[in-house]
Amino acid sequence: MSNNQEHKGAHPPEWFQHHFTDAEQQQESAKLGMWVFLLTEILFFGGLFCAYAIYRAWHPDMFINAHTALDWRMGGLNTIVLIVSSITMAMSIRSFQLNQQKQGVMLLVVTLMCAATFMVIKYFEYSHKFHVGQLPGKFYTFTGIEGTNPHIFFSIYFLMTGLHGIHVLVGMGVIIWLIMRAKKGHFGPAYYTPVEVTGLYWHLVDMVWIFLFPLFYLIG
Amino acid sequence: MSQLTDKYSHHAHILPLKVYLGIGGTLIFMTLVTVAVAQVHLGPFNLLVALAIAVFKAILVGLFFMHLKYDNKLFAVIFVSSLAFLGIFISITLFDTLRRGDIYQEVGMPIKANSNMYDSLRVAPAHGASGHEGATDKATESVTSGDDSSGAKATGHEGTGNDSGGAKDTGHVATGVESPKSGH
Amino acid sequence: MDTTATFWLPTPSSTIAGEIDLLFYVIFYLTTFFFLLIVSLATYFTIKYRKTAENENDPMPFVGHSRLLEATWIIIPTAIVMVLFFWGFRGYLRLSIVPAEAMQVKVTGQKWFWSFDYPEGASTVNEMVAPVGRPVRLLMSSKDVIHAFFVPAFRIKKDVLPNRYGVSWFEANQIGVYDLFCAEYCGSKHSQMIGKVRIVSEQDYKVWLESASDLGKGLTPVQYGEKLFQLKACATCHTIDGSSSNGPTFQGIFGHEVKLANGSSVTVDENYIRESILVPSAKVVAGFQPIMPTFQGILKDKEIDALVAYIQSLGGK
Amino acid sequence: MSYSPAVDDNGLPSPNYLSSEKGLWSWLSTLDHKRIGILYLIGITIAFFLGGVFALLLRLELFFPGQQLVGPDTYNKLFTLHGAVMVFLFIIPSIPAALGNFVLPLQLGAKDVAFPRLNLASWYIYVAGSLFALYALVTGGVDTGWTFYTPYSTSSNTAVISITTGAFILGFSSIFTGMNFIVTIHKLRAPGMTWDRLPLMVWALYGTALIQVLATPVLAITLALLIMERTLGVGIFDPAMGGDPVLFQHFFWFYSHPAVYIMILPGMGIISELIAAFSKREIVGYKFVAGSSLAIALLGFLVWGHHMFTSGQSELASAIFSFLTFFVAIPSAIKVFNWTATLYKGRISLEVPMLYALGFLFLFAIGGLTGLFLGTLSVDIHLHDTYFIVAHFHYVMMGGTVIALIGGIHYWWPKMFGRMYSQFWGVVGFILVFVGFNVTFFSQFIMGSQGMPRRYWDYLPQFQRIHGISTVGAMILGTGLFIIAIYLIASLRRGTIVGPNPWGASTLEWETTSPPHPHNFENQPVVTGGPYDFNKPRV
Repeated sequence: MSNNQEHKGAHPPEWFQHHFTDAEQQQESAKLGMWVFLLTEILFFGGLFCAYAIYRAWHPDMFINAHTALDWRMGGLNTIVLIVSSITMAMSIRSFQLNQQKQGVMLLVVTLMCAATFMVIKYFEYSHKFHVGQLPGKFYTFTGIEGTNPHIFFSIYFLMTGLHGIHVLVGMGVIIWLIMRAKKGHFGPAYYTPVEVTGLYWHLVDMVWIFLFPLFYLIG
Repeated sequence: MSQLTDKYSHHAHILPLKVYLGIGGTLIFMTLVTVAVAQVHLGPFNLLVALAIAVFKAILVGLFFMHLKYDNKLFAVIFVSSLAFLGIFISITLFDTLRRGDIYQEVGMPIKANSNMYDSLRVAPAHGASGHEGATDKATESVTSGDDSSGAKATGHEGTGNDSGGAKDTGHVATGVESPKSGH
Repeated sequence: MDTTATFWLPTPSSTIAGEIDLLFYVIFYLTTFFFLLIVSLATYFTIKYRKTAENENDPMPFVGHSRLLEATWIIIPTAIVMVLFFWGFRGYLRLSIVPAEAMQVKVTGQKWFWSFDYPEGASTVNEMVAPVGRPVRLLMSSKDVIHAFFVPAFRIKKDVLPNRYGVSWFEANQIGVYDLFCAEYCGSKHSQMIGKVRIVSEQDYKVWLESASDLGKGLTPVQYGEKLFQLKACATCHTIDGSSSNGPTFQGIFGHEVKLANGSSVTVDENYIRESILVPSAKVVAGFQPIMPTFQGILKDKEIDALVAYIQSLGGK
Repeated sequence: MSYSPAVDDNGLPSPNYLSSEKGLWSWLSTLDHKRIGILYLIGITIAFFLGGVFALLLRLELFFPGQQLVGPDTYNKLFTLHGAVMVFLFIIPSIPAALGNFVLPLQLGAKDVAFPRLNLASWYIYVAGSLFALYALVTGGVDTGWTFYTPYSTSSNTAVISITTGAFILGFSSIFTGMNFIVTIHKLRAPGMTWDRLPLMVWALYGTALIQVLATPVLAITLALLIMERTLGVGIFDPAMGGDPVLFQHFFWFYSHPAVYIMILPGMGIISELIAAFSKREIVGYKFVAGSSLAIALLGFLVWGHHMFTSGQSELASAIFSFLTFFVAIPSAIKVFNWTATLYKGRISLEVPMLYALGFLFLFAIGGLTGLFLGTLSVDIHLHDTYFIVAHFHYVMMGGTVIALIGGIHYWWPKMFGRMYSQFWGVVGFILVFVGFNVTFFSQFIMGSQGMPRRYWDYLPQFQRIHGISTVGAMILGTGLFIIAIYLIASLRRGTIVGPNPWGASTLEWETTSPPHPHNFENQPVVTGGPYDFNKPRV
């Protein structure tokens, strides 16, 4: 591989960093780096999943009672919105690989719209809960749920969906940055690493929600 | 540049559009399935089924959207090991939290089940329906022990030394510092 | 006290201490052996194979690997540590499981004193009294943060958790007075949260229990209050000589007006003292932190009256 | 290999990474892993000084019972800050981020780490986190102990939120370093640098990086939850809100136990390098030593509950944790035996770094072996939360990691700056540190097993003599460290200039000039032999 490039010699492309021996090494490094980062993300969320597991095991009845305060229709809709955004994200990478920049940008925009829709739905869910006092921890004032310490359910709910929501917002920021770069023609079949690693991140955010949805909205 | 392109097209696995749409369709379908199953009451199996479907969906996302099926196997190793360590964390912690009462039952659960804030909050009509007038009512405390007499201890003027079976008593060992209001 | 104490461990004074000490010394000699082995080998090699002017330019000899040697230093440590695990686990179970015939004392830790409640009605602060040769079950909980009940002479230690019970036990086999430490960091006066465990003969214990169950017997309220002032650890934070500590001094305050942290003021009368004992954070005197624990459930009415009488006796209007 | 004979005004090879660019901004904006390593070295030195001053104040206060210098509240803040600064600001970034950053790409034959910008970002994050910790210090300090146990930390009215925010931020610095190292080791090895030719330092850093990325996120979420507990009362850790304080300890130690291996593993890596270089022998059982680094890293995740034997966790959990804990003893024993065996038929030169390596062997043996007392359930009940623990972890952390760090600094110093320090003062410094350390901490084993609890501002009179001895030891130790700092700094200007390989060591970093070329190697090295092959040419 490297010989190949050395023959070409002269000017490496703008995105190429000098300390790598070839472009493939650079791309593979970036992907490996992102995977290691995703590993840290999984353990970061993992702490909250652990808290969830323990409190659900301690207070199974309270969890069942408290989950009725959540609307599975909204959660389900959000699941579908996020899955669609994942599809368009994956398709966008494919477009850049096939040198279809316009289509790639379009698909990124759709991904961004889906993410925004997700946040809007989340906003309606949150504002309803704020309104009736289903707030985390000591701000909890709702009185309609039986069982031991229902405020803990809402603490964990807000922490997990809140942390997830922050990840969606960060992802939206990165996608906006990608769209701007893509419009300038930075990405093509030779170099689309930023889109690809953002895609990995975005799919993980989707994956986390795939678990959050049944764990909070579908407790039976 | 064209040579670079050749190099990449060789290594990048470009999946046909059908795969992405098919996987996406399956994911949406499985979302509907998990919602439908949740409406049926299966007891503890609800959780298992819901988790099994979620795991299946996550595997699809990982294999196809995240290209684990085609990419360097190292990535899959990283992904699986992160789940393994998470599993260690959760399962060993559960070995503690679920087994504390192994030798002595009274050690296994909190003395006062509900947190202090429920002393002043009207909670769930089922417990001690009326009489939630002031902070002195401690009926909510007796959720675990079922010892209603502890409610009377709220004023704190009774002796405390005469109950040898301390585990039964819920009134006076509660975290006193954080609940200065009770009793007045 | 130092007659049977060794260089490493304090005098073993409970039935379980002997077993734990034995294991301690087994590990001690084992580790000493391995330590000396490593250090003497390293020293010997360092001296023997030092670089000198003569050997400086010799080619390095080839030293092969010895699978046998490597296997040895994997298998032997593994075997040793497994023995240690099972031995230690057995001792741990003995420490965890209380003999059925044990008497029970309820232990409460709070910032920064210990209180002990006996089923017969006696109640002490910072001094636990127990008979020799009888197992004592300790049912422990905390009122604020985590403390730990640690009696080195008995080789027992257990964290005392808020809103949870913890169980520990001991059976003392020697009469004497032993230090009781709080071993889990708990704030300002963590290092002053030191109590005593007084082990007495069965007979003395009976006598003590009877008198301790009715402390105020034959005392005037002021005398009783003075006794309680020491016993209930008020003296940890309040003085009677006018100097300031964690809390206001009691000298000459009765009947006076004091400024409160919230700006208002209040007269120190019987009601205010009672409220301050039961709900310390309600009216905090200006210049002090609201750190006093509540004595609700610890002091009886009669005892509060006695304390009020005692404070009144310290001067004031 | 031949090098360009060009030298700069100071007589050092030119170009080199120190003089190729000038000015403060060239340092603050550098992407060069070597310069970032130096920046980290400056950061951890300041932190070590600060934490060391706290430690000396603590020891002075404990010289006699009762109040000597400070009251109990100040004392509590001092030991909290001593712990927090030493752990989060000093020891965790010390070897990986400072020395590791410098030597890892050199040892691999790489031009830089995989993500140089991320590397610089991690240093800035380190600085930002340190500023938060400093902010906590100037706004009245923190009195919770570095472990932040709930409910004390949820009810304390000191600057808990600032310092936990600081530790949270520092966690990301550590994660980024770990990510960078993993990718660098996987992807940026020189041609011929196969996995079984990696220097043992690289293996140790690899194990460390794995722990950094696996464990640190759990600390981050734990601290975030603690902050939430204080601000929102979420009720997960605080018993007053229905939470469980023991759960906090699980969360905390799931990070902080593996973190102990973040601290010690790279130290072990340095010792492997030193023993090989100064015995002129291949490390006996290379594969065992490399594998034991990974084994320690992975086992480290299974044993966190041995910090909680008295905490009220279930007896079953205690048994599991104790059982697993003993297995950590085995890879540690393998390393110690293999190092000792490496000395056999070596050609040992007692240069200053080698003194530290032998000192490490001595001190780590004590630190590791006393771990057996603490892993044993019934004995730990007596020793837990006493000075025995304090002595044990100082023997591992200070006697192990810090001694290895100082040894590593002495070993790579000529590589970093092209100059040698005074050998005489080097020996004096070592003797003072070694003697002072043992006097300070061995005495603490004795008072601990006698029943002296830790974190005590005051103590009973029976412990006075031994506390006094410990304090005197701390003064000797402090003097030794001070001398080391002085002669190292002095050598930057006055030290004799050395060639590329003053020790006759065998790993790749010694093949380039001292100080190294800005791009590490003038020509891409190609590796042909194992890391400790002293008889064959290898590049």
